[in-house]
Order: sequence, then structure tokens, then C-alpha cells
Amino acid sequence: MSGIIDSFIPVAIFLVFGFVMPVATMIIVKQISPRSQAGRKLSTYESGSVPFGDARIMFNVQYYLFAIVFVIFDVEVMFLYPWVTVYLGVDKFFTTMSVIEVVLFVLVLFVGYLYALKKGALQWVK
Amino acid sequence: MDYIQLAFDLLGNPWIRGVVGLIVVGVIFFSAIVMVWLERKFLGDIQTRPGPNRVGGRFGLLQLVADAIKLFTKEDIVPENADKPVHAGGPIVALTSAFLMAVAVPYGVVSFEGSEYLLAVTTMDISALYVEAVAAVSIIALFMAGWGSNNKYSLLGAFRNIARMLGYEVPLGLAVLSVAVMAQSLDFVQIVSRQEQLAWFIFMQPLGFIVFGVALLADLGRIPFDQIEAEEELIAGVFTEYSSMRWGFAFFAEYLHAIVGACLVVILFLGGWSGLPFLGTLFIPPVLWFVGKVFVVIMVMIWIRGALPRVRIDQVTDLGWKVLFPYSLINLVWAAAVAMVVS
Amino acid sequence: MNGEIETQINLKPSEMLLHLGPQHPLQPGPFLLDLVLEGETVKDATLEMGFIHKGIEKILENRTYLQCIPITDRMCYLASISNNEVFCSGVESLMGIEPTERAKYIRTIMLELTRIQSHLLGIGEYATDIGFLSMFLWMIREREPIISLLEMVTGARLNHSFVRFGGVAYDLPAGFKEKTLRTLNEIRKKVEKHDEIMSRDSVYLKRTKGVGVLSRKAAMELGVAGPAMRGSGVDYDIRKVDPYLLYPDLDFKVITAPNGDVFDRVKVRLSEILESIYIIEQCIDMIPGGPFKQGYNPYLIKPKPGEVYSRVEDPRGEMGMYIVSDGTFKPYRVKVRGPAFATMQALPPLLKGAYMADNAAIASSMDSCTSEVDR
Amino acid sequence: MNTTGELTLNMLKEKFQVTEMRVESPNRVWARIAPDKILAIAKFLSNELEFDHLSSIAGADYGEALEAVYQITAYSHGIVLTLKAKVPKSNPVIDSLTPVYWNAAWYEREAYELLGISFRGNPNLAPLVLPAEMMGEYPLRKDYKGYPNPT
Repeated sequence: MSGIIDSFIPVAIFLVFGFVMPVATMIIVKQISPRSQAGRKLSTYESGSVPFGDARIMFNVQYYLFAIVFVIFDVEVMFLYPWVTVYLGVDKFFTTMSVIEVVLFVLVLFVGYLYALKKGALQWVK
Repeated sequence: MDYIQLAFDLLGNPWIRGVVGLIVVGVIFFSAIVMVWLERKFLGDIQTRPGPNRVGGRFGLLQLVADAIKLFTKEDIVPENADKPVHAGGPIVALTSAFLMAVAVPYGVVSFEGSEYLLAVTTMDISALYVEAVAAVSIIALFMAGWGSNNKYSLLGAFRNIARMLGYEVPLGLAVLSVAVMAQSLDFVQIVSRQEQLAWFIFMQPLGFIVFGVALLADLGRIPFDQIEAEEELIAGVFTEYSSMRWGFAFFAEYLHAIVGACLVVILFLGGWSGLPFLGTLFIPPVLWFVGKVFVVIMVMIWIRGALPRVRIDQVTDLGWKVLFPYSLINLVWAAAVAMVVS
Repeated sequence: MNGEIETQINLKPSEMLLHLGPQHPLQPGPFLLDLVLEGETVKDATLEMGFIHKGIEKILENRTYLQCIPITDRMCYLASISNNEVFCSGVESLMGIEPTERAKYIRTIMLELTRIQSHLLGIGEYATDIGFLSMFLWMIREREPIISLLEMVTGARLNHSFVRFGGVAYDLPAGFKEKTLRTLNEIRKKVEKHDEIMSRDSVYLKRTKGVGVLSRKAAMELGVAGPAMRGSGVDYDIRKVDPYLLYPDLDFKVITAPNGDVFDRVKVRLSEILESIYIIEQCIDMIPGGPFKQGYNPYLIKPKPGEVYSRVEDPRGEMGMYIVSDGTFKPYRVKVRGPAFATMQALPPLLKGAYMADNAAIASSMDSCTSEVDR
Repeated sequence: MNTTGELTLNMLKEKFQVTEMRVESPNRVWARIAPDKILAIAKFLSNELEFDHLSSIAGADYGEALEAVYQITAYSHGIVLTLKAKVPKSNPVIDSLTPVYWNAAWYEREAYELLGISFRGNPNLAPLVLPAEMMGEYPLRKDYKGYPNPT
């Protein structure tokens, strides 16, 4: 147990550093960079035109479809991670069984993929 | 000699190793600077122009220093209707994600008085999974940047980023998985030592290497896949509204990701820090092997950037879902079969 | 300027109005392209011009004929010799004179050199717009010797002001023939190489084949000009249809391509470069001696009252000028019909229904020049 | 070629009672038409005589009257038919050619804002190259004094 914690202590240090360093740098930058008072500099850039409407609109559902398909497949991939380290386990029977199970699993995954493909969920709509 | 021994012992303590490991941040920052310089120079060569040649002598060695000074002294502008915390958070999260990736990457081994010491900030038994997980955080970082800016170009870029990255995370994960199947471990150190026993995994599963390489390029957003920053379409994509060092962080995060990505390619497929077998008698320290291979991978990335036009976003998602995903599944089955035969 | 348009537009909640311009990396010059986007698809496009309107037609009315020539350069610096040529040939026919035999040859060679360099830059800009920066810089490198050749003859790199009424400003310098032949040989080899890249690279083909298709019928209806038109399979070239200078006697083909997509438009330009090289090589061996301009005082030009419509094949298409003379030292009215104007006009219908990502490819494959539209 | 140009003019003369016309050169023919007949003539030209390309629409200011000048050409032959239609300056209205030639739209917009010739039937007669606040200035008219102050 302590081994795992030991390996993640540096991660924690890096995490803290990763948040502190940019913030500290930005504080320094704020001190040394010039300020101008022009108001229009604060408007969003839109090729020199005045922006029309809000950028945060109801966006095309297409992007969400990709996300949903992704969630399904990525979770399935996650299930495979523990399997890879143990499937050559103790004896031949165990190995055979685990391989058969995983082949079935991947097949189901693949059928799901084919379904999504047929349904056009992965098709970029025009 | 005892001092060195003592130093190694001290580095066994995770706290000390973590703090000392911050040097790695400096090192990869420096290598990012080198990579930017290399990219400009090498791209210049490809495009028959000199590249940077004004600051720092004929080779423009100090160009990046000049750029950094410029970024530091530029005004930091946040658009008035931006979501300020999200806008500020984007580059920071991207940078942090790059740092967290760098933690788990081992850079080689050092032999000292008969025993071998690993050059890595931390070792963990699931480092492959861990690196992939923290790498995926950068998707959120880019989306934060795009959404927070309240700029239409940025938002389009952010959505493109999501659509693209999602398509490539799965093949990328499956490619890492195939390596793990062969190595019987998710630990980078184990993966490298397994390659020393067998052969480099690029020879064992070339398909996996191709899938991983393409997916990695897409994840990094380098040129055939740089739709989120496609200049002629979206100005600077998600980073349109960034200026000063805020933009600098985003820029650096991109290059840090590229370097760590190159390290991953080397560790997973090119045998890590192990030398070429037929050069066995030639003594080159493992770290140099590692650095050399990373260098080669980076040069190939730059070369690809010089040689290819940009792919359209729908073609990108098509490639991810309809080509790479089935191939990565095939490769997984292949890898599992080979692993069973080998063991 | 865009105020009244926006009030007319009713957007659906999922649609977004995106301004491309007047300052956008895609654009060769400022114009405003308003896109209504749904996701990544362009639902509607409106184009507005006039950000750099220079009033050249009005300026020309207030200059003597000779003073007009440098002004015509400024319409589009990539085609300044064709702009000179169309103005001068119009005034020549008003005056009832002909350029000397030697001047005809020099003018033809210069026009073709202009075409080559304009196409090279056009293809280069287009290449950056599809994210192919290397090709842009290669094209710039290839263009450089051509510019040097033009500079060698005219003394200027871009705004040449070289053509005169009944002749040209200067004679060809010594060694021009050898240098031209040598340069063109190199350019031909390089262009053939780029042509090979552009017809075999699979990523490039995916980006351009079948994108922005302008059918033969639509092209004729929209009245686009030059390579954009020939890329749609219409063999319309002023050099053949309404020949001027030496073109009736020269041997050359009108390059066309059948499909009318982005790929074909660029392909036509590449092939036209090779065809232009061939034309110059024909001319350069046969340049006769004799005077290079008519012997009269160019400052005192006073054509008879009348009007004329002269046209030439600009690198971008049909360049026409309608000149009215009232018998004084200054033209009464000059109307410029630029090829870019016709091409720009066809852009909004072409963009409708395209991907946002293809905008850049389509717009720059038309190779339009804002400066000329806003003359 | 010469005959084709002349033939065209003769047909115009028969059908539309055009009186003032001339053949300037083999490839250039010229006719002055009544402004109310422009649309009918254009339809006739494009449908029956293969004049399927509108090169440009210019305008000119002749003191008391404005003139719309049409250069009508073809993709298949090199004849440029110049049609001139005089409209009074007090009420410069003429039919738009957009039903026949799609690309007339922008030329008409340009002539409209620079010279003030109004084209009846143009779908979007908005200023193209001038800013909206300069409408009504008509810079290409001979009596234009400059904006905002003459230089």
C-alpha cells in the first residue's frame, strides 16, 4: 500500500507545482507588462468586425453523438486494462478461458461498433 | 563514492525525489525550446528558407529567448465577456497535464557499482494507464480555452477538438493495450525490459505502431491534424483570445505534449533506452540512446508537418473511427495471440 | 456597413453568424464574408466588398493618357502588365495605331511571364489555405526568378508601368533571351515536380477532389472568369476567342479540366504555367528587329472622340476596359471589368452547403484579388 | 466574323427598331437602344443568338443624361456587342438584367451606387463598394465634388 502512495507523492508535488508556477508567472507578467486604457481591446476578436450575437449557442447535436459513442467504447477499453496484466495467470485452463471471454467481449464491442456505423452515428452530417 | 551512494539512497524517499524531480520540468522545458528551434530550422530547410537567423548568430539560437521576453512583456488581455476562470484555466490545465505526463516517464537507467538505478521521477505499476489518463485531461484544457473565450472561432475549434480527440482516444488506448498485452504489464520499465528480451515492439506489431503514431499525431494536433488551430479557417482556433504568457503556456504545453508523446513512442515501440542489438559492443549510455531516439521521432514529426496539407475535420473523425479503430482491434487480437505464443 | 444585414437575418438557435473578415488570414485583401453556420456547415453566405475602394475609375478620368498607365498597375499588382496592356490597346484602337512588330513580341512575352508569376503565387496562397505551407514557400521560390526577369526588362518588380501606346517603354536588355530560356527550363522542371506532388498526394487529393464543384453550366451562368471557368470545362480564353497581339499566330492550347472542383481549378493553373512557358519559347526565337515603340510624343496623346471595349486574358481571366474618349487629353470615362470581380461574385453561391473547413480551399482556389474588385 | 456582327445588328434592327448602330471592327459592334427594351433584347440575344455572357455593365454620365452601357459577349465567339441605353438624370431607372444574366447583379449594384442608375428588378440593390453613409453621393458623376471635402 505504501508503495502506491510513494509513487504518487511526486505526482502530487508536480500537480501543485503545475498550478502554482503559471499563476506565479502571470503575477510577474502583470507587473512588468504594459497596460493600455483602450476599451475596444476587450471585445472578442472576429476578424475586425463587431461580433454578432453570443458565441455560446445551441450547438449541433453531431458533436454529442460522437461523445456518446466515445463514452461507450472508452469504458469498454478500460475494462480490458486489468485483463491484460493477468490473463496469462496461473494455468492453461485459466488462460484459455480468459482469452475466450475477452474474444467474446471484443466481438460484442465490435458488433456495437458496426451498429453505430450502420446507424450513421459516426457519420459527419453535412 | 559514499556521497553518491548516499544521494541514491536519499532519492529513494518519494518526497525528496518529487522535489528533485522538478528538475525534469526544467529539462523538458529546455527540450521544448530546443524542439521549437529545431522545428523552425528544419522546417526552414524543407521549405528552402533560412529560418530564424537574426537573434543569436547565424543559427538564431536565441530566437526563443527573444520570443519569451516578448511574451513576458506583452499586455495580457482577457476579453470582457469571457468566462474568466475558465479562460484562465485552459492553458494552466494544459500545462499541468504535460507536467503530470512527464512525472511517470522513465528516461533510462544508470549503472553504479553493480546495481542499476532507474532515472525516473516516480515508478508505478500502471504508468501506461496513468499517462494516458492525464494526457486526456488536455482535451478538457482545450475545451476550456475555447468555451471560456466566448469567441466563435474558439468555440468552433473547441468542438472540433472534442470531436477529433474522442475519435482517437479509443485507438490510442487500444494500441497501448496491445503493447501491455505483449509486455504483460502496464509498467513502462517492464515494457522496456520485455522489449530487450524479445524485440522492439515496432517489429512485433507494426500495425500497432502505425495506429499509435497516427493517433498520437492527432492527439497532439500536429499538422495533418491541426484543425483546431487551422489558421485560414479559425484564426488561431481555441487560442484566438489568448495573449502574453497565457498564450505562451498554451504554446509550451503543446510542445511539452509533443516531447512526452515522442518519449511514449520510444518507450512503447522503439525499445526505450535499450541499444540496437548489433551495436552491442559500442558503449553508449542508455540515457543517450533514449534521447537520440526521441530526437529521431521528433524530427519525423516535423518532417510530416513539412510534407502534408491539413486534413478536413470530417475526414479526421472518419479516419479515427472507420480506419484506426478496427485496425487497433485487429492489432489487439494479434498482440494477444503473439504474446501467448511467445510465453 | 454590416449593420443592416444583421438585422435582416433571423437565426435559428443552432445557427451562428460568423464574420470572416475584413481581417482574416484567409483573405488576400479585406472583404467581409458573413457565414451562417450550423455546426460546421455553411447555410448561407453574404459577401461585402469595398474596404479598400480606391476610386481608380474616377482617378483615371482626371489624368492624361500617359499618366493613367501607372494607375492601372495599382488595380492588381500581380497582373500589372495585363492591366497596362488592356488600357494601352484600348487607347491604341481609339487612336487607330498598331504597336510595332517588335513591341508585339515583347508585350506577349511579358504578358506570359506575368501569367506565370501570378499563377505561381495564386497556387501558393491556395496551398497555405489548405494548410500546406511548404508548397507556398516552394512556389515563392519558383516565382522569384520570374520576377527577376520582369525586373530586368521593366526595372520594377511588381508595378511595371511598362506598356506604352504603340510600343513598350524600354527595349529588351542584352542577354535577356539566354537568361529567360535558362530560367524557364528550370521552372518547367520544378512545376512538373509540383504538379506530380499535387496529383498524387493522397491527403491533398482527399481535401480537393469533389470539393466546391462548379458545374459547366453553373460556371457559364455565374460568369466566373479565367482558370476558374476553364476548370469547369469551358474552353473560354480571350487569347483564342478574341485574339490580340501575337496570339492569332501562336500555337497553344486552351487548358481545361472536366470536373470543376478545387483540384481541377488548381490543375488548370499549373498546366497553364507550362503552356505559357511554351508560348514564350516560341516567341523568343522570332523577335524581329526594328523600333520598340512608335515615334511620337506620348505626352501629347489625344485620341479621336469615340469609345472602345478592349479586353485581354489576364492571369485570372477576362480583363476588359471600356474607354470613352471625348477628344481631349484625358479619358472621359473608363470602366474596368475585372476578372476578380466576376469571380468574387460567384463565391457566395459556391460556399453554400460547403463545410466551414472547405471555405478556405474554395475561396482561394478561385484566386480572386480584392484589390482589383475594389478598384 | 464581320458578317456575324452585322447580322446581329440587322436582326436587332428588325426586331426592336434599333436605329443608331455601327460596326466598329470585325469583333466590335455597337448599338443604341431604347431603355425600356433592354430586357427583351437581352433575352433575345441570350436565347437565340448565343450571346450568353455578360461582360460588364458600365455607366457614364453625359451631362443631362446617364447612359447604361452593356458589353454582351459570348463564350463561343469573339463579338462584343455594346448596347447603350440613355436614361434621364432626373429619373434614372432601367430594367435589371438579372433575370437573363445572373452576374449582372453586382455590376448593377456598382453602377447604382457610383452613378445612381437604378435597376428595376435587381434582387439586392444594396451598396457594394461604398459605405452606406456615402449613398446618394454618386462619385462617378461628373458633377461630384468629393467626399467629405474635395482634395
